[in-house]
Amino acid sequence: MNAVDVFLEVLSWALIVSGSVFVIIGSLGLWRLPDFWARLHGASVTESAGVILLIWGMCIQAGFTLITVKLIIIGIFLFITGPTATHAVANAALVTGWRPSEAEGLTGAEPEPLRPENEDDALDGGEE
Amino acid sequence: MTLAGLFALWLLMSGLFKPLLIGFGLASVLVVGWITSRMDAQDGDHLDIRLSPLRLAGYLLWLLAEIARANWSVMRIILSRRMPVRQHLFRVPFSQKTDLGQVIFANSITLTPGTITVETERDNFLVHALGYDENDDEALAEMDRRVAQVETAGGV
Amino acid sequence: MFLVAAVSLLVSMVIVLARLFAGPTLYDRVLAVNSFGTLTVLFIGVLGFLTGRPDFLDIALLYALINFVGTIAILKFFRYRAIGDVSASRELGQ
Amino acid sequence: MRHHLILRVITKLLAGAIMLFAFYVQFHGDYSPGGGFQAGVILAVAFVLYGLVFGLPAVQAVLPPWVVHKMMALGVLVYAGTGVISLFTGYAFLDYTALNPAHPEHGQELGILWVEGGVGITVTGVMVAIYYAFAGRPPRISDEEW
Repeated sequence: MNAVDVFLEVLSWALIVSGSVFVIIGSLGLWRLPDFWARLHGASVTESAGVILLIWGMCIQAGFTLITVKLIIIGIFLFITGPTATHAVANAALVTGWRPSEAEGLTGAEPEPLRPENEDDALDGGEE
Repeated sequence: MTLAGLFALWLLMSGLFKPLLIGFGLASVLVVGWITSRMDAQDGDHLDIRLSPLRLAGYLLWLLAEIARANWSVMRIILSRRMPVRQHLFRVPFSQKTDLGQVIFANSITLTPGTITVETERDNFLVHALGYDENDDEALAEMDRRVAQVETAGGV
Repeated sequence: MFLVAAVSLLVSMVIVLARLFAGPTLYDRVLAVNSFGTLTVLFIGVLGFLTGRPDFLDIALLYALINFVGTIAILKFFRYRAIGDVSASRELGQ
Repeated sequence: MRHHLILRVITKLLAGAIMLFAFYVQFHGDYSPGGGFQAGVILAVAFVLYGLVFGLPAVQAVLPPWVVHKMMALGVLVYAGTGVISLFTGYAFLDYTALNPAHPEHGQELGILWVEGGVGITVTGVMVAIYYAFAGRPPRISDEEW
């Protein structure tokens, strides 16, 4: 075992352990935070830091193999779909007319009403 | 272009270079290209990818640093006993020209914990922040500028 | 090392499941399901390393995919009580 | 396309890759977990995602229902046909050796390929058909109908 190997081993340890910590913090956030709009951000911690750190750690463990390629593909896929899914959930909540509770002294922006051109948008249905 | 990208993806996933499988790969890529072109023709919004790969890589590195910083602050909020949340819904203007650029910006906002793109409008995103402070507008404007730089001007 | 990751993923999954049962709103639950899916994908990856058979990764990718599409389908279903459109043709029903 | 900008762009971006992944699973059945069934589901998922975001009429224009019907039948035909070929050449049903009596292994490989192909086509057809059937239901059903 030469110095590079030791370094990589330590690095992947650090990545995986810190990734695990962030995964737990994210789900703790999902549990502890006061309301839905705040919880979104808890889930977001798992989806960003947790995924990135764990995938990188596993990549280093796997070395230059097909496994790394697949891990990177999974990573990229989660990197793209994670925020998209979070956005979709938040957007669905907003569209039903639910507004986040604002902190003291702040007024929230009111979304523009959906314009007619949006109404044949499939996800919004034309039936309304 | 897209087809070459798909074929590269196939080779990467497969990792086997037997003639039969490569032949299947080529056939699959052609079928996929045909179906996606049918989809494009159907909904009429073709996705044009006008990004500079080098600048995109640079941006992603910057984004990683940004994600790390944001995670740190959200972690502090979650782990502190009183959870000092300061929720706010506010507008963030964007300056990207292409749809893809705008989506990269919006997803970058969502990816950095603490801010989430809730709605996309004609010229703005509605962004929800967990621990809002007045510097956030500045930070998002900075991100907006960086994403806009990733786009290449005009042409294909 | 992977044991640490696996255990913390399992712990997180339990916490997320608690949120899934507690609700209180539909969107909390959808968020929890989505989060649970992400955790499962990571868990499958880690499990592959633990058992020395990392060819589970294709399954992890498949799970990530189904999770994403499923989340969108649930959201659409609960908004309209249907996943299609009114104008939908019903040729298949005949 | 402003309101669902993100979903639409991401769907466009991913649909091709998802379908390619489906074909990858289809043809690498011998080397990694997977095969016709999973591949069919993944391919169907690509169409379901497209249908969810762009609407049922759009996806039905890309993959018309009559094609889906034919796919369901064609898959079974390919599957059973592979078996029947071996019956006609004097072997047992689905005995792949019949496909290439000189090289049994080669024949088996070919046979599995055909059978998996048949399974993949049928599963895609059935999954998409189920989606079309559900999506074609009128929305907002009343509580009594549950």
